[in-house]
Amino acid sequence: MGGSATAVAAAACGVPEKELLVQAPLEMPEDLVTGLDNWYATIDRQNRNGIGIVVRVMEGRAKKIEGNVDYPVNVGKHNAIADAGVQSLYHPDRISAPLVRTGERGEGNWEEISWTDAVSRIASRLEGVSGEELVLVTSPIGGHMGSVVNSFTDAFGSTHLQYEPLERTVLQASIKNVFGQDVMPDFDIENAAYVLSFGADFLNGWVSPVRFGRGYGDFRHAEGRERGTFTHIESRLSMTAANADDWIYVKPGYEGVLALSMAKVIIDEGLGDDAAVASLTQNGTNDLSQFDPSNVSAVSGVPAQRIREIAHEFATKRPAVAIGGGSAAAHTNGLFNLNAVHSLNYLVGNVNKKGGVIFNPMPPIGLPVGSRSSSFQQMSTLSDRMANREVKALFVREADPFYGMPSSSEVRKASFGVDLIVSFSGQFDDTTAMADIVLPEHNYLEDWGTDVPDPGPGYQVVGFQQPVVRPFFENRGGHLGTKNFGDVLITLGEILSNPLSLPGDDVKTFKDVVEQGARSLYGLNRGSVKSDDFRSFWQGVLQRGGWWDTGARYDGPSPTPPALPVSPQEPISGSGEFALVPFESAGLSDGRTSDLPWLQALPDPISTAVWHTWVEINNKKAEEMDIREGDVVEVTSPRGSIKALAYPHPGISPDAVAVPIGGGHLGGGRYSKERGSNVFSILEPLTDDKTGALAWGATRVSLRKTGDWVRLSKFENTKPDISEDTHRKIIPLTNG
Amino acid sequence: MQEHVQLTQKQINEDLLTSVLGTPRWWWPALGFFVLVFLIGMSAFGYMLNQGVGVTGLNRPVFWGAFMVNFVFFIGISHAGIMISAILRLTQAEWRRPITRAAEVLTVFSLMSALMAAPLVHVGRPWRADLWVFPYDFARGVWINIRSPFVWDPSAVMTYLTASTLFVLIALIPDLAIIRDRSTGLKRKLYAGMALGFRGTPRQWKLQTIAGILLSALVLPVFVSVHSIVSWDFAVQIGPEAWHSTIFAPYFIIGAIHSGVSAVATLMVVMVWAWGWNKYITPDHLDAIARLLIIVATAWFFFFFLEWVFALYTLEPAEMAMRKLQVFESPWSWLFVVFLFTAYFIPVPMWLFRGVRRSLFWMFVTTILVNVGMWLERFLIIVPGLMRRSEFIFDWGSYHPSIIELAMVAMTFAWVGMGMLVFTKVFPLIPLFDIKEGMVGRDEIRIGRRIVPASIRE
Amino acid sequence: MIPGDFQIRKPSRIQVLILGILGIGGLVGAVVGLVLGAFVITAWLGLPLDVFGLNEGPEQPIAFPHTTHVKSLGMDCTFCHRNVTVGAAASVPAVGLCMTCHKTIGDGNEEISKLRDYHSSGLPINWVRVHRVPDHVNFIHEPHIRHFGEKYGGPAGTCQLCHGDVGRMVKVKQVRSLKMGDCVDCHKANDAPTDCTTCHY
Amino acid sequence: MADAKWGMVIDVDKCTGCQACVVACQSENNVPINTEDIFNQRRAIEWIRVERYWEGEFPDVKARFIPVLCQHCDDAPCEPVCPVFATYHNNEGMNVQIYNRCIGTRFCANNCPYHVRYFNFWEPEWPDTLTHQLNPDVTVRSRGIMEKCTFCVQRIRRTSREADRDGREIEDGARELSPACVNSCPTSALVWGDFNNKNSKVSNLAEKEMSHNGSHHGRGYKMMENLGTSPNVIYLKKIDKHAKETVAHE
Repeated sequence: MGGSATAVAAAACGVPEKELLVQAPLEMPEDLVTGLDNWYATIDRQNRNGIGIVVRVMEGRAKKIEGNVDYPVNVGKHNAIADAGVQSLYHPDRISAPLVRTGERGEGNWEEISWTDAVSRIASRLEGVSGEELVLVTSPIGGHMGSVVNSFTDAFGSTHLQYEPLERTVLQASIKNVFGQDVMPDFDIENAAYVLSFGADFLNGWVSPVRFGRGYGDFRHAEGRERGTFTHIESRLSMTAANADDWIYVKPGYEGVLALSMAKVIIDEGLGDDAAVASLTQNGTNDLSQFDPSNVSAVSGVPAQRIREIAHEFATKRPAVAIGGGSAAAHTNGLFNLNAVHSLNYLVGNVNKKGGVIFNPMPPIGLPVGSRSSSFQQMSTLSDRMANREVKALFVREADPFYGMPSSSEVRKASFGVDLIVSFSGQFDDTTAMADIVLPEHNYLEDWGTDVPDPGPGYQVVGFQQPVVRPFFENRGGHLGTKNFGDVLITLGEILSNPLSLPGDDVKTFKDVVEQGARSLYGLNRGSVKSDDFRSFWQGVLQRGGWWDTGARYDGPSPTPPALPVSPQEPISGSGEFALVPFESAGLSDGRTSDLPWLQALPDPISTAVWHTWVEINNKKAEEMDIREGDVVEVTSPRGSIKALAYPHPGISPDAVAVPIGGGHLGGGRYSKERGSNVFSILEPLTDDKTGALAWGATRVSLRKTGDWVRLSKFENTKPDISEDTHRKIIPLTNG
Repeated sequence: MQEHVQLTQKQINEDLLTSVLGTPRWWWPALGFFVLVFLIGMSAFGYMLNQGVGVTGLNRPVFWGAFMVNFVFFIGISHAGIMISAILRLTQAEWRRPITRAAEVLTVFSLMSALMAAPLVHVGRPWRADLWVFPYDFARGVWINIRSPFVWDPSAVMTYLTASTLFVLIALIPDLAIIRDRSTGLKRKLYAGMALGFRGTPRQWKLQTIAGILLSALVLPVFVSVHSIVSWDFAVQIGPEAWHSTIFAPYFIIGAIHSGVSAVATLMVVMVWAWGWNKYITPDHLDAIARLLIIVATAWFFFFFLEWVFALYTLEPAEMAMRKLQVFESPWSWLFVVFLFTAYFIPVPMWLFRGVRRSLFWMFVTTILVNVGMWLERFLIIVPGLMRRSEFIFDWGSYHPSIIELAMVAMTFAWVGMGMLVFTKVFPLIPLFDIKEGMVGRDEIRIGRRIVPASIRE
Repeated sequence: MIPGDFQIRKPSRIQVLILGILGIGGLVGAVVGLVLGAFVITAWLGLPLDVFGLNEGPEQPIAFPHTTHVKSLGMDCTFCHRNVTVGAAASVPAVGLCMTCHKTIGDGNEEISKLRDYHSSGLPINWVRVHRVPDHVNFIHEPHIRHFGEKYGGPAGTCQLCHGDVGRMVKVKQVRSLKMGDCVDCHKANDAPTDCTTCHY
Repeated sequence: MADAKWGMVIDVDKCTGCQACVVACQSENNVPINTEDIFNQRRAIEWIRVERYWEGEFPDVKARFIPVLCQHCDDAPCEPVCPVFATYHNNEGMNVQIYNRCIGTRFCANNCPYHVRYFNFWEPEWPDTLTHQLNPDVTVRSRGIMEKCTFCVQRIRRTSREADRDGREIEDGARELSPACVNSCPTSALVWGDFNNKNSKVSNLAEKEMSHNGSHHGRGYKMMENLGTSPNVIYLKKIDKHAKETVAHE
């Protein structure tokens, strides 16, 4: 009686009923102590380049993600995207069970089925499908998942495309051309005295922002070194450009000639390494005269004097490093640009040296590297094959080509030529929405795996991913819920009596594959974790989040500098008043993290805009065109048009406009669905002529005011004035 | 200067008790209107309790808006009562007689409105506002922070409310006795209780008069302190530019008197129009109050001018940015113009004309204008100050009140109207005994060749 | 004053006296009433039902006899409430722990058969909470046990400081108000920090 | 920890504006999700925010970033104005906000020259599943009260309690003690520690960079020092090789 009275009284005071109960569980797990937290090490999969993280787990729930102090790539640091991983784990729109399409494709009518049912349906549909007709599209996969996928494609003879919208094909080709390397080298910013970057937004989204951010911190101020100098050359004032000592505007696509012009200055003034100069110019046979700064100045828009100054600084402040990538690579002459930029490194003699370009060794135990992306050319071939009904089955995992490919509506149309589309996504992204069967995979915090960072820190590293929490949908029972992607592939192989060749006899599941991998590492008997028996090695690896061997460095031959690419290539681009510069905003990456509310609400560093797709335009130009902030502007390319809200600011050239990537998802859950516009959809399918990579920076567009006005949500003040710290009370400056 | 209209005491009783003993036809509709507005405001308040302060237009950094404006405004209005009653009583201004009670009652109800505006609807968690207003928290052992002007506020306002309520009650006693003797039944019993056995004996009269004078003297410091303290709500702040000014206390007090006395003038006109008390509130009275208003308004304008001098003298960039915003940027610029004209440049020159001073209509219009202007003045101090264009230009923001907020603002006005109406139904709004005393004081007799007052004041 | 304005008799002396006494008495009465009311309200906020003598502790899904376990068997509190020396919550024991003994002990007892039912069905027992602090209070058992443990020789002696002599309670009930004033007084008496962020953050 | 005086040193020259601190803070401290509407209403809550100021016009344009959080002033303007002591200075040098005491007069927010106090205009809402992420060590603030940076006091409490329990010393800069933003910052622009500990990183930086007896020999400054708030957050000036030296307090 007293109890109920208390309950009534408490209910009246608004105490939720659950707080009046204490559940005594059946059995208490050993490590679950109420109110105590544990930090488990694993690998972040939200960023394109995996970093080591530790996850705070309390009472079986992941609470907070922080950088893993031991992990060599990020040394305890992380970024906003990694931090938001907990939201992807507990996202309200996660798919909790296998789904089968009931209505027409793309209609969005689904029915839950059991795993066994789903897998057998796929198996029956796959009968009679030849290996060629089965295509696997995934994000670039490294580590053991990569080897499982490889053995699956081997077993079936099917094609495997590793797709990401902002592919690194050009960068990898350039690294191969210039340095002869198969894996990405590490740019050793922290020890460099001078950094010269062409288009690589390395502090924000390019390759491995956390690793470069860490380096940048030391580059600016660290014990026992002078403050480094950093010059950034790009067509838009990106976050990285904003942090440079000098931002130099270059016309999109002319980074290569600019770099060659600098090379010419260095060579002419005799500032470069003699051996490298001889090799680069083929003993003087290569004629660089056309790259005289006065000529280049006219085409690139950079004053000749500035070119000489920068070349001079670059050559004299050593160690210096030149980085090329990002928008510099995103033109039809992308490879030429990057080759020219990376060749500069030879002139200052920093190749495979501290403070320069440090080569990475091949990963141990034959693991695949994690960032071999397929080119856009291959993807559009796939699209054509789909349209021609040459593809019978399409497996998609962690990739969203129907969102990220230019003219995605055509790709989506082409998908009607495919009999069976299976998506392994745990979230209704644009591609999953077109699937026939959805087999939701575990969130990365619930899953096993390994990762080979690319670029690595200069030595061999294998990161280990372990489930830090039990699968969230576990309570739905074994027949529903989520599963590991590798396990599904293994099961499929078994059912179709095409078993995958797994390393070892009693290796049955993906976890076993990972454990077997650890066994091989244990067999190497070197590196960060050493122990007498495998059990404690395994525990050590999981505790520290991975295995690495600081001694295992690149020991191949020093490359000879290739000849400078002296025949200049003009970037090809369409017509239109403005060059379109798509860019990664701080949170949304290439669109893969758009579904997380923290990242949607994360102010973009430059515009502080949130939740929208906006178009950055020069403030003077906007005034000319009578465009104010928040005006709905139609951005039209020959491939179509999108609407975006104008954001005029002074950090962009009057002949370019910039649009963030990540908006305009057709699926993806409540936080991203039909929010903003997809800039990929208006890109012209131009490619780099050597690598077939998408030239995503080569589209030209025109702007038109629609006359509508929508408030652009952003963190800075409401009026479109320019925020300026006039009295320097907020940010005082010093000249050092 | 006063005209001689001698009225018999019977006439006075009949005239002035009309509001209590009879009900004019407009009374119920008028009351209904105010109650309706009040109820709408209360439902808006209920909605706000349910949803949170988000339903207002407030934001970061404009954390204070219409509620605080209203609080300051009603504290300002409330200064009329003491100004008229205490100061004019002590200075023996004869023309105060018919308006003292109306002014005091206005004080009481506007103070209640002020309390409604600030601690009640202003705070984020009104249900915990007791921690602030009645902060005697034995259970937790945590007390109030006496360094905060927000702690001084309730004590000052409560003191003022107590004093003015006492004022009203003491002055009411003889009139209540009169009503008691003119009513029967339950009503008589109620009034008998309230009249506290007043029988008009000389001793009772003496006590009543002394109490009035004593209260007048004692309440004067409160009168000065209340609005000083309200001004310190702003003046102690270093955050918003242009608030931390030493001139604020006297500037606020004189501004309060300006708006308060204007409100009383408005009320006088309304009383004449509503009950036809033109024999009691004559053009002479309006003339007198308008002359007073000219002085008050000009004194206020001087302080307003001084505030600007202080700002322009230092030329602090942050403050100048805020001033620029206040004066040159839309919509503040035109609000500023409206404020200047309504609060000073229209009414004061008009009051210089005798015709305006003695006209019911024009006095009504000009005094209403003054209060529109004074409301805007507070708005222009609070909101642009908080927008803080100055240092953190990165996150300055604008503000406009939401409908819900305006409903609650209207509620506080309706409360005053409602209160006044109900009060007139229960009590006479013009003190009968005071008028009679005035009549007696006005009797003149001829002694020899000289005409002298018939009675000598105590 | 026109004649007849005030037509009331002068009250008699006795009337004045009665009125005076009534008035003063009423005032005093009101003050006393207010103070008493304040005390009752404070007490009610502290321990709602104790004021009316209704606090006998809530009915639990299994009538667990602390008397048997603590008083007769002399078990230590920390045997079941294990978390109390490490973390925030004292924690209730898992059903498995009970079953270590009750697999064999207590056949025929109705309550123990309930316990066994829970164990076999795999359902958790929903105990009714007796002591609860609001969400904005971070109460941690561990430092309290540590502090008083040093004083009173181990956790066993310290629990009753706040929870009363549970060993003698048939139904466990709350014996202290556990309101903020209660906490603060005790913190002051024991030289514990009284900074607000000790508990509120 | 009672003899500590917590404080932060922020190197503006290292801050890249990447916003990692913003999400780290929201994740650790149960900051409600800032929806589009909330941004439009200008009521977004970011205990630490990164401000961006422009300088110049294209092509000679600079965008400068600065993280702004509660400065935990020794003479905090917010503290004396709170009528109910919901905010006050504790003996660890922190300006603390007691949510359950707060009644929401918003006086403190007005008086904060740094605009770092945020008001809960609405009841915070999360979809059901996202509530699993909420940090149980931090109170979820209801509507109608102020909130602001706490220097992650919950971490200080938990770590010192567990250190006490296990009888160990806490090192300077221990990660489990440091605020979430400091741990996240990729460039280590944020350094946090105890100013009373003469060997701590922040003390060394303050010693090196702040002016002593009037001689200015470092980059250190306190934001809007002219207001006399004596913040416990030290900023290190941004280095711009083209800039003329400017002084923070005129």
